[in-house]
Amino acid sequence: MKHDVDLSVNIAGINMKNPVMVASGTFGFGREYSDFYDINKLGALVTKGLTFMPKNGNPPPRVHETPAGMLNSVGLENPGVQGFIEEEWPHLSELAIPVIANIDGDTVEDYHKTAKKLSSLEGLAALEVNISCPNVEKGGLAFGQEPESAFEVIKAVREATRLPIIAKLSPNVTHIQKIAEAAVSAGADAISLINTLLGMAIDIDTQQPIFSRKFAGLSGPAVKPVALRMVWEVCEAVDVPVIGMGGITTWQDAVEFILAGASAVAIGTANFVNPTAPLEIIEGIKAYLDMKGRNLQDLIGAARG
Amino acid sequence: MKHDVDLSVNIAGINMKNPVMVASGTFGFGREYSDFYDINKLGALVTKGLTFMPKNGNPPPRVHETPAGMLNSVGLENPGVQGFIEEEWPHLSELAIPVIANIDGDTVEDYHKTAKKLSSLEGLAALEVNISCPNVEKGGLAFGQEPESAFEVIKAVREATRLPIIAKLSPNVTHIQKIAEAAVSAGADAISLINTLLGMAIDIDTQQPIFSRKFAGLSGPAVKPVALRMVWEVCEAVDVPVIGMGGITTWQDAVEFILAGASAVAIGTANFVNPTAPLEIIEGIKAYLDMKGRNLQDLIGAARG
Amino acid sequence: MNNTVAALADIVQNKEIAPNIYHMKIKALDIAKKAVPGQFLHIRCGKTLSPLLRRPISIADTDEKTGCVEIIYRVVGEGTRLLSQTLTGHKLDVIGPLGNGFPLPEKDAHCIIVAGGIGTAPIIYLAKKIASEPKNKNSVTTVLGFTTKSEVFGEGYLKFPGVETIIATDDGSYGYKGFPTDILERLLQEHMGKTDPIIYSCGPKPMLIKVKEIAASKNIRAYLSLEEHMACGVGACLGCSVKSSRKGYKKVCKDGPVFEAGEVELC
Amino acid sequence: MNNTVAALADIVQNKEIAPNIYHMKIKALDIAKKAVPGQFLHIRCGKTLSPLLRRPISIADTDEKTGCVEIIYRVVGEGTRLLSQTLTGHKLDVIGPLGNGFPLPEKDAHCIIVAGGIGTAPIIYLAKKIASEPKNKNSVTTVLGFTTKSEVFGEGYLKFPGVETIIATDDGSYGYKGFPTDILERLLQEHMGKTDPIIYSCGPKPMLIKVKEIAASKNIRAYLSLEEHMACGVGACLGCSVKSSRKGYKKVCKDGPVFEAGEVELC
Ligand SMILES: Cc1cc2nc3c(=O)[nH]c(=O)nc-3n(C[C@H](O)[C@H](O)[C@H](O)COP(=O)(O)OP(=O)(O)OC[C@H]3O[C@@H](n4cnc5c(N)ncnc54)[C@H](O)[C@@H]3O)c2cc1C
Ligand SMILES: Cc1cc2nc3c(=O)[nH]c(=O)nc-3n(C[C@H](O)[C@H](O)[C@H](O)COP(=O)(O)OP(=O)(O)OC[C@H]3O[C@@H](n4cnc5c(N)ncnc54)[C@H](O)[C@@H]3O)c2cc1C
Ligand SMILES: Cc1cc2nc3c(=O)[nH]c(=O)nc-3n(C[C@H](O)[C@H](O)[C@H](O)COP(=O)(O)O)c2cc1C
Ligand SMILES: Cc1cc2nc3c(=O)[nH]c(=O)nc-3n(C[C@H](O)[C@H](O)[C@H](O)COP(=O)(O)O)c2cc1C
Ligand code: FES
Ligand code: FES
Repeated sequence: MKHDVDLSVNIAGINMKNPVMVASGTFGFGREYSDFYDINKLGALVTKGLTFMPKNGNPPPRVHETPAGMLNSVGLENPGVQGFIEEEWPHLSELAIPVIANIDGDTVEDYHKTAKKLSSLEGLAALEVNISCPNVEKGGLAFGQEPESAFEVIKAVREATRLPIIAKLSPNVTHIQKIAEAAVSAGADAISLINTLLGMAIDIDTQQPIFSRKFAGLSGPAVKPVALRMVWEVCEAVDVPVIGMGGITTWQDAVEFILAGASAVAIGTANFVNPTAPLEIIEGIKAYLDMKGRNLQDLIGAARG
Repeated sequence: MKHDVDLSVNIAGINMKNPVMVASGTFGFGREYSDFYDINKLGALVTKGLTFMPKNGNPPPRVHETPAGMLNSVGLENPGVQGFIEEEWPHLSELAIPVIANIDGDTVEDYHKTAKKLSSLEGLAALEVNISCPNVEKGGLAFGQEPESAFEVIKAVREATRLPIIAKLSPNVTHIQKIAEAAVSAGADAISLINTLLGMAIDIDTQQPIFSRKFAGLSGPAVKPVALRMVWEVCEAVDVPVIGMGGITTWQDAVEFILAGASAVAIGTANFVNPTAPLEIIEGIKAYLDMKGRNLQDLIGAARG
Repeated sequence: MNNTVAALADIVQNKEIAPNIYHMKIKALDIAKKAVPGQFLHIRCGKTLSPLLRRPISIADTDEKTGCVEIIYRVVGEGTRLLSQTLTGHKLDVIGPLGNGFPLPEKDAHCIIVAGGIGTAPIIYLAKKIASEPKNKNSVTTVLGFTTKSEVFGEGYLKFPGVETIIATDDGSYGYKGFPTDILERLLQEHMGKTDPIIYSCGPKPMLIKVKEIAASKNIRAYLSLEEHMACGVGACLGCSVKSSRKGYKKVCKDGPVFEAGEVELC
Repeated sequence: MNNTVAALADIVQNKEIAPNIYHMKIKALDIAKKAVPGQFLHIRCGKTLSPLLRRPISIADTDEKTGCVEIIYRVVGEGTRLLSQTLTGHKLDVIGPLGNGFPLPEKDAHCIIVAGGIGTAPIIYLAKKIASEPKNKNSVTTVLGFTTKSEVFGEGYLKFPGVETIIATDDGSYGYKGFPTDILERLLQEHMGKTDPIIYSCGPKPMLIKVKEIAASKNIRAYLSLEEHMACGVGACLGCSVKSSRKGYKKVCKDGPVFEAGEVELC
């Protein structure tokens, strides 16, 4: 029962030939993994988080391994939106796949300015608005932790751009549905989740926290069950497409997220473990659909009964 | 520099000869692990969660493995408080270590009644009030998710008993400190955390959620970084002793929790992996303190600077 | 009380006896001495935190003299894959023997043992034990079902005096064509009126359901060995429940894995 | 662009050469052809999800003819423990060569290479490369420091023409007593005024700090190989930062692991 599997999906106007993107902050600006494969095979690429002004990020150490996961405290090191436009956009704009800029800010105004500036880039596919980064002093996490502030940030970005807006949510909340609803009502065209869970580690030799900022973001396979639950919850609450991520390492993981209702998935930490993970996941989803004689669209939310 | 390490700790009047207890629901009523060692070596034992009326629990499957963790949906199967008193208390009351009853309820009234009934047991060391179980229809999780309901439950238990009260918190919240503060202001003598993180898993063959109740509780090493962070946060917010748990598998993990501020730790999922884990953890903490020439009291919160 | 042992046992054999089916022998005298057929080991298949939980595997034989305990397992996932790669000479972290066992016939009986696929493993131990019981004069017929010829194993292990073995394959590529339960029905027909039959069974759930149905319809005692995902394996976590026919749930690890067919609801 | 390779390489040797120090050889022709001294491999030490991340290990030698790439590693934690248990004949999941390398001397120079402990690994490759460069007439002195005699390794690997090796142990149980940086200072004293010296160094941070200090005070070029915890190893995650002497951070995996001493702040 061979058939030509249709893997394509359109998320808020972003046309993807397959549902597998790479997660912000785990794929730099797309240069590094080109050594391993043709990154035009991805469904879409999401950049490292951008802020209006350049950011140095946090002092080392910035990463720490945990059981089936890792903590990071990169602190949004990035060249700023101007630096991005000069140094990174030229090569990114030549890719054949949608490129999505992930943006962040210390203030609502920052988000607005960054969004505005990026909107001038011809060919940029969308903005992913990170209201959930746990590794910066101001803003970041706080914005994504209450419906009101989530609303405010997304509204400010909405006013700055006509690009599709993907609101990226923090999992460190009691009611993820309320945050998702607020983001959508402020104008988000899609939701992505989860960002990292807030965690920490202590060095028992020095008896001090490992990270200078004490808390850091947990990602990787360890968080998958939590991410999947939150994707399920958000798909229940909002009508916009959802991009699922958090610990996706195999095609089976990706299929779980799609069955839960995600229209696409993003691969983060798994890139570090297996540089060709996104390709293997695309192939795996394809073979699975082939076996079931279905297309991607049939799979989205199929476990919701 | 050999010295006699003092491992003892007193938590809200509960005298423990060492800071290692076993976590509710992972040690039954203390019969099963006696095959492997003398459980009188533990710091304290916490029973499976008790409700006023007996509970059958959820249909199978009830457990599912995840990366470095597990999901459970036991659903508080227990003989009810009367059944406990008749069947389990007789042998538990003969133990030489503090026994703590973990209690749960669908309503505030349930908690009150269960607490009252248990208070009549001579020798019971304390009540651990589970306001965080994600596996039951009503109450459970909801109580621990808002400061107001957490306050209400603990207050009702406070009015029912003179026993020390340990409030067991849910990690599925935005602001764990607020819940801890509410519990303490309602009369909790200590805080324990974390209960399980809400997660889920989907069977990609049947395309259905694994668990009949869809969501289940995530525990084990995977959650350790989150648990440690929350213990740190709660120790910052309240002055009562904190019992840390969540993924503790080795003595090094336990030391991290104590350095973060926990006065004691509880071993849960690790019992399933290594039945003698609690003993090895006691020995490890002892050797560590021995090496450092310190006592347990010196270690508590030492990473807080 | 010390019925269950935690042991770091020496692996003395770990060989593939059929595609993806391994036969492992470990030295664990304490377990060998205590075990009865139907009980299982709870095995730490890896050394790291993933996979995390132990895996339940039935005891397929024991030898009190050499102190050996044997298991036969099929590679189906990561745990059993790691187990299959574990080398002779290394140690295996096991706890056991766990659970109850198959109640042996109290008086002369005709024991019909029905196994499907890897369910054959505990059946080897059971058949041997019943057949070697000197007091009673039991006859034992084992009926082993497999999907196809290449999957067949266990026949060689069952060559004891007093044990007759019948093999069935779904596709008829070896032995009888059909399900082992078809053969069970025929055997019961033949034996009706002679010594009391007792049925023992271990295998996939649909097979057990059928066995239960047959036993109930003919009013014959049947013991079924069930599987359920487990965490602790010792009765502490309440993770391995199976619906009781009366009320609530039973624990497969502690109340089972062997149940009298009428005790539990399968489905 | 294809500078970095992902390979499932055959392990052809994995043997303990000193207590807890292993010397592994793998077949990875593409890596052997491209590598330069100072680069590293990023290795998946286990096959399960724990430990999750790859481990960075320096290339200790290559052989373009046999296609072999060699590493020397110390067992310090779970990843390296698993690596040490990996068997010859099995596959190793590696990516590499990663990072920059040690810049080789452009003209005749006296190269003093200072290594501490396991920092000796990449130094073997470097010394061999410099000494075998036919165009220049470099002289190479390697100074290896270890805590005590039983820890010493690498001397045998450094027996090439043109390479002189000096060993120091902290406790004087083998070779000179003292730190390798003590010897560095003496060598610089002796060589002053002759050919330009260049210092290369790899080892524990306190040693590198001292090397940097000595080089700065005498105004000598020095290249240091740094370590930092890594996730991606390829420059994508910004996890392996080291403070730049100018502004912001550098990535050890991509901008390094070798830095000119003045480029980075150590502490
Ligand atoms: C009492 C008992 C006795 C058993 N005896 C044998 C035996 O003798 N030989 C044999 O090959 N198998 C036996 N099994 C089944 C065996 O436990 C599973 O095949 C094994 O756990 C699969 O682990 P895995 O990591 O390879 O597979 P995975 O599917 O990756 O395992 C994932 C999780 O599911 C659990 N799981 C998966 N399948 C089963 C199953 N059928 N039963 C229980 N848990 C499961 C695992 O324990 C693990 O926690 C027995 C099961 C039980 C309950
Ligand atoms: C560029 C580079 C080259 C290296 N070359 C060698 C070599 O040739 N031989 C050798 O023995 N060691 C080398 N190391 C150190 C080696 O990477 C660590 O010893 C190893 O990662 C420890 O892993 P583990 O799981 O055994 O220890 P664990 O302490 O359990 O590791 C836990 C985590 O910390 C990280 N980590 C621990 N120590 C280090 C360290 N020193 N540097 C970077 N990350 C660390 C691990 O990668 C892992 O993510 C090198 C490190 C770097 C950065
Ligand atoms: C090193 C690292 C850096 C990250 N940087 C960003 C970032 O800049 N912006 C953002 O929105 N998310 C960032 N994330 C979060 C990931 O995009 C993703 O949401 C998260 O890691 C969960 O997915 P995973 O478990 O597959 O990694 C980062 C994650 C990691 C591990
Ligand atoms: C199978 C299982 C059953 C549990 N039952 C209870 C319970 O009845 N009451 C309760 O307060 N916590 C219960 N818990 C939560 C544990 O006590 C503990 O808080 C949690 O598992 C985190 O610790 P761990 O990661 O060490 O297991 C249960 C956990 C598991 C795994
Ligand atoms: S597996 Fe824990 S009670 Fe059976
Ligand atoms: S380890 Fe990822 S940038 Fe260096």
